[in-house]
Amino acid sequence: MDQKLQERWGEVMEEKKQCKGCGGALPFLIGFVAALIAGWVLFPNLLYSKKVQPIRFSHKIHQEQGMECASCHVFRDDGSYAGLPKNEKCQECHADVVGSDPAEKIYVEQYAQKDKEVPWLVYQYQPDNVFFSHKAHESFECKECHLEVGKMDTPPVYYENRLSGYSKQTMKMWQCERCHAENGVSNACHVCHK
Amino acid sequence: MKAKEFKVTWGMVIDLDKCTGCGACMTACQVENNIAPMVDASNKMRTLSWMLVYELSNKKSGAEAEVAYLPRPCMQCGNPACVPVCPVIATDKNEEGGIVSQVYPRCIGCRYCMAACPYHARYFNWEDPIFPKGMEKALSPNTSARPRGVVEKCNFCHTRFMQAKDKARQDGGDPEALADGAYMPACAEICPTGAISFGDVKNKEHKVFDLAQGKDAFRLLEKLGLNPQVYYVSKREWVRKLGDNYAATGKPGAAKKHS
Amino acid sequence: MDRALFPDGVERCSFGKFVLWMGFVTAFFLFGLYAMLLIFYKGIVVTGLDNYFGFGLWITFDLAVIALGAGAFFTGFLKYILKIDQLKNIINLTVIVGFICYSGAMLVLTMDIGQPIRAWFGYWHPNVHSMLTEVIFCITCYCLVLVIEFVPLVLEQKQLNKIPFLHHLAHNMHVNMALFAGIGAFLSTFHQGSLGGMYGVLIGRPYAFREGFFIWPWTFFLFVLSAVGCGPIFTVLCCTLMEKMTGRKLVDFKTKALMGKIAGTMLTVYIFFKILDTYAWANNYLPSIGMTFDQMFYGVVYGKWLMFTEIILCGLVPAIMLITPSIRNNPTLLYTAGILDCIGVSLNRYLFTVQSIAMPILPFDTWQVYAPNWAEWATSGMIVAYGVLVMSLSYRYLPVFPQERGLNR
Amino acid sequence: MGLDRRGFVKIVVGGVAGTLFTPVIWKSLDDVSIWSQNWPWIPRLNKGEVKAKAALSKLCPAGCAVKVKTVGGLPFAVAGNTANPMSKGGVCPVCAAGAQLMYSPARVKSPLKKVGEGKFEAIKWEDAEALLVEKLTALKGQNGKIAAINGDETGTAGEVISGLLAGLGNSGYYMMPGEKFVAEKGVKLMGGSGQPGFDIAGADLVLMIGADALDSWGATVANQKAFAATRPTGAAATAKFVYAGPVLNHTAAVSDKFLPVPPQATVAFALGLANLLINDGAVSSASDFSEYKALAAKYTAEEVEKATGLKAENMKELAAMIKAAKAPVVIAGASFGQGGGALDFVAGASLNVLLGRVGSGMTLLPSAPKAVAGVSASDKDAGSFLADVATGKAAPGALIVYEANPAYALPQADDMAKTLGNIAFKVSFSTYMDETAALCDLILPAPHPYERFDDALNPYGVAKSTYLAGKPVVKKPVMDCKDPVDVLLGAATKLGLSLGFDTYADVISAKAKALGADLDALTAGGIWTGDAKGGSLNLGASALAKAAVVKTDDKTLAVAPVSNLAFGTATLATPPANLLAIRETELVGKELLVQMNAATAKKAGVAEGAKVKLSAGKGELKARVHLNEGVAPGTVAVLLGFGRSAWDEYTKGKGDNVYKILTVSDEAGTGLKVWAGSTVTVAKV
Repeated sequence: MDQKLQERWGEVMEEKKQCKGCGGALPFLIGFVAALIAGWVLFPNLLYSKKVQPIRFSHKIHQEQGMECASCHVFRDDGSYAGLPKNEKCQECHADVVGSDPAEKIYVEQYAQKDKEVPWLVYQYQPDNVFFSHKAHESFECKECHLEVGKMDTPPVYYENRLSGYSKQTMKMWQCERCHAENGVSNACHVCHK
Repeated sequence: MKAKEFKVTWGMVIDLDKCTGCGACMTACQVENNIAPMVDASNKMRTLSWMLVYELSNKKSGAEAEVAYLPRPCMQCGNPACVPVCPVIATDKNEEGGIVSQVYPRCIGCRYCMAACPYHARYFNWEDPIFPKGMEKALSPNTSARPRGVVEKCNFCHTRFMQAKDKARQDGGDPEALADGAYMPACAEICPTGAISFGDVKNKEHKVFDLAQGKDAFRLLEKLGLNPQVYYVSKREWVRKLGDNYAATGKPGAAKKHS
Repeated sequence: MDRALFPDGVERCSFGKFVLWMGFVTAFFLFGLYAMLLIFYKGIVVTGLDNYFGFGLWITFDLAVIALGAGAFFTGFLKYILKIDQLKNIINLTVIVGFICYSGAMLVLTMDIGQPIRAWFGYWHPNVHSMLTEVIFCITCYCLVLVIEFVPLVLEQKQLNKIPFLHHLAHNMHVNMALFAGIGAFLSTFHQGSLGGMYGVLIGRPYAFREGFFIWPWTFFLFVLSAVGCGPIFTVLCCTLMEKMTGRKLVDFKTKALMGKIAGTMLTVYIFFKILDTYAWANNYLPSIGMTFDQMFYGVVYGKWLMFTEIILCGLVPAIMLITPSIRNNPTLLYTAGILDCIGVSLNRYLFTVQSIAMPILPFDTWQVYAPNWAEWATSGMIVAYGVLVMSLSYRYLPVFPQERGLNR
Repeated sequence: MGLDRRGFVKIVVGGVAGTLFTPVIWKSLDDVSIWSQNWPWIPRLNKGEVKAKAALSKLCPAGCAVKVKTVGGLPFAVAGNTANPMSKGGVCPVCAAGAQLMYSPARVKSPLKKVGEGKFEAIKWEDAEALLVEKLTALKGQNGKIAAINGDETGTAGEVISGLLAGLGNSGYYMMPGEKFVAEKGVKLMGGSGQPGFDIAGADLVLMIGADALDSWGATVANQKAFAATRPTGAAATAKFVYAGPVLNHTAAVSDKFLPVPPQATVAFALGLANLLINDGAVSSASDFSEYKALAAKYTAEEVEKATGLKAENMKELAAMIKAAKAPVVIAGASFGQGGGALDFVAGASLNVLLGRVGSGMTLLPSAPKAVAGVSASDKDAGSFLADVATGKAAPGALIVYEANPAYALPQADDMAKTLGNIAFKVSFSTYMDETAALCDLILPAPHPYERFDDALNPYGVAKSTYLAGKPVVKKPVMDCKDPVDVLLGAATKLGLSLGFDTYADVISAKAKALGADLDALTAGGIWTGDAKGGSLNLGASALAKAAVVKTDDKTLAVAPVSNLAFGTATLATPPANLLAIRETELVGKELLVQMNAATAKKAGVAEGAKVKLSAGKGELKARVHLNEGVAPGTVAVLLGFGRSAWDEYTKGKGDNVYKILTVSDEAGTGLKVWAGSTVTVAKV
């Protein structure tokens, strides 16, 4: 038994010697760095699929017409928030093509006149189990939570999480909770869930 | 765990002498909260019935026979048996108004809360919500649809509470001090005989304030010390007696609180 | 043909016979497996559980096996902490039994919850006020401890042990076993208690609710005591069963009797407090909420006889038998007492689980009867089969019983 | 230097270590858990603005004025219309399920043509209408060849149908037998005319004999509101309610007193009460008072106890209550809203005459102006008609069924269905695939109340002339359906006769104009009310004198069908959202539980849970027994609305249909077909 052990031990020592060549920690580092690159660079690209809005809507142009966020994104009488405007609203101006922008033409011809609502992509999509009151958050600037699209001529790319189906910008629960905590607002479940 | 105190305490006062047992409250509840229709719904051992109307009888016959109907929502106990037992904080009683919450995406479905609740107010989703083709177009926007395997219960139509607060904000009112009637659960709203009154039992402006203290008012299983926020009213003594346990001696036990 | 794998100097049945036996048990295992997959696919709607009985056979089974598996931590505690050296003869077995019971219980729990994918929420979003959280924590941690205690035993398998690294590993683990035994004892005491606490805190269930000390209802302590009061003797019963099946002596009777003495002592303490507790509950608590002792029972299915069987026939009687040397030292009587003991404790778990929720609390409600259906039985059976398989393999290939060579020379 | 095993291991270890410092594992775990919280096969909620639109929900017989809640235009819930003085914000359990009923699996999705036993094929509307016209053209002008059955008592559609028939030279326009029908006959017997009404709101004592006024009789919600107004929570009640009927039903549950009266003993009970009142000094100026007095005198305490099982003191107590009341009113009706004899009505109504409450407590509604020229209300009932068809007295070649379900909701239902099946061409205008539609050769899907114009004039029971009208809530129907009246009007034009309208909407606005009501106000959820004319009535003594004396025998039990509005109506099977309301003491699995009290069960030799077969005439009903002390002696109570053979998975084949065991008899004196209080034999199986 001891004899055998001795021999095995010898072999082990042998291997150690041979291995001097493949430089101690180097391979480890290679693996480590490779993983970091994969994790931080490749993974996000794999995780999200890119989508573009059905129409190149330019907030910039509309703002230049002197419009406020609230001229289209309005509160209803019951205090609920209309969110993205429907055709009804857009057609107040765009019943027919009024400008030269091809995007407008597309809207008018393919949606407004066909009385078809535009399937806008919502950057801050929240699931059914979340109740969010814009009214309660009225005092904040839109851009504190939303992408600052106001000045954009082309709406930003929409990143959809392949696993959860949420938008990349969807606010996570911990973010809501942190802000509530900082502002001394209750974090009870039903404050946000339904 | 010490029971939490609230400035606003949403409570229900149900007049059992007015309830005809028609079932409109159950229907309204099922509609408001997106409970899928159940094929064998008379088997109450597998149904989801956030609001359930019990039939009480005085066990007499002929011209002496009497029955009463008792609608049973969640009692929203002041000292809930279900909240402290939940291992994953899927339910809490933390918000102004004292409504006991239930969060479906958090619940793991261990059913410990069901074992804890003596009112059978908590229900387990035995199956995924299957609506007949097309009926999902008639889903209410007020309650998210639950997958199978989670526990759910009445929450006084909490989304209506949130909506009432938004309305108040819109009209420049105080969302923390809603007027009587500004917030009504579906069952209270639809009841054709107005047997269900709803409001803040701590607010003198609300009619439930007095009703809850009326001489014929009582609560279910008061002696267990769960301190429910749902009150019942009946002029019939046999009905009131059926609201709580009485020792075989007929003498009520000492009103003893455990918390 | 697999002789080379046997522990040194012991005899085992022929490979063919062994395969036959394993096949027989595997059949049960597979049937249970089918039921389990069905449950994961369709949800627990396929079981006999319903709105009244959220807890049923599964929870009862869990609580029972965890109590019976308590032999592991308590014996370990006595062996490594209190240094009762004689227990080394059976300590390995207690570890294996414990491991089987706990891993099995955890498997059942994942089936039992409605959303198995969210099982880990117990750690991610723990509610520190919930006894169940404590149970989830301790059981999983303690199961790991049992794995650690089991590993060296596996490594000591004749062939594996030839590999020096594993040999040394096993050795070193043995050296530090006292530490794990300590941790195990701590964890176990707590979750055994928490399991009791789970029921004790049910303020809405008069049958189970108990006042207590600080945050712990009396049931907390009663469950710990009852567990250690039956765990050791259950191991003895397992051992004896194996001896009967294999026809070989595995542990000397002195050790068994000692285990019996240990269990008996704890059981006596337990039953003393259990009777006190029951008396106080019936005469103090129940009247305080306007209920009577009689209201707690119904017909035959939920009759008083259950409680008397639990406390007197399967509690007091075995306790007396086990602490009386003359009785304890008679094998037949020792085993009889052991069986009664285990039945009693399992019955206790059943009553706390089923009777307390079968009882109508709303005065206008009625008693409900619960019957587990095939899916629950099959899956529970699967756990038992799983245990038998693990035990068979261990017995055949691992040096579980240090005394075996001597006793069968 | 190549990469050997050891180096490889190092790289892997490094890779793993590195991964721990990237979001890969943690982010994936998080997202997977999120996925598990929003499984793709769980339905998503609808988004959009929430509105409440006024609608007339004619799902219940009386019709509820409601607000339909919509999200993004899709109806999802129903709330009461507080502005409407009739429903005052209340909703009945059936109308509460309205939104979901729009998508009921039982809805007829498109016109269907029968192509064999129980087989239908979907056809286009123009083909369907062509077929209808073709069949009618063939039989045009031959009286008796075309018949129509109308199940809608209140809608103006009836006028169009009878107008069409008249135009086609046919007089075969029949109503499904409702209470209104019987009551009007009764009023005639008392020397008056018109539809009777009852002022519950204005009464301080309401005695309901049979009439389940607080759950399924008359304008249920209005009645419930009137009741509620007298019962302020936490304060003293301002009116007394007494229910005398065969079953301790929902109405009895909230009444101050319940008196168990077997269904066949109504007359005895009423006249027994009259006797006590007269002995207490009640007098009436009615011409036939002396005759009435003499008749009532026959109903002594003993007689009443023999017929009803009620003790003398119960009756005395009741008489005293009535005497003490300032404004008592007596409502008589069959406990399930139909089939009652005119005499049952007269007996109850005569008490109002005796108490001098005609014109105040009990009113008579003036006949309303018609929208369609030259039509008269029908006084012929579908039951007698089908009986004639069965015996060959009538031989129609074509039958139009509108909002009616005769194959299910007439006594000896199976026979009725068979008879119906023998008619050469049957067309059903129905929203749902009901038992009758399933028998028809052509099914023309009617819209759901939220998809159509409709109106309701004088729902039975209202104290004043009342008119409601509603317009569609949704832009377009969810199924391929057309308004039946529009279809009939179109057919009329093709048949070369003009009724003066193109659409039902036109008809309704004409009706509103005729009544002097503002249609826009009505469709916005308003109401039009006219006044009630008093009119003098006699006590109907001569008719009552002919009342058959109750025969009691030990072998049979009186059957009391119990109507529970939540479980649906003759024309509507239990809505999916109402299934929860069914108790485990009413239906177990697919087995109906019939209710009787312990004494009756003992007499019939059955016990709790026993499987029984109730049979009468050619019909039989299978069920289990449930003991219920709230059922009158010698009576077996059976819930209505079960035993559906069509409809959907939620209702089909559940329980059994009590209509099958109801037997028709000719009422002594009036010759009216009655089936309230019919008897059955009970056998164990």
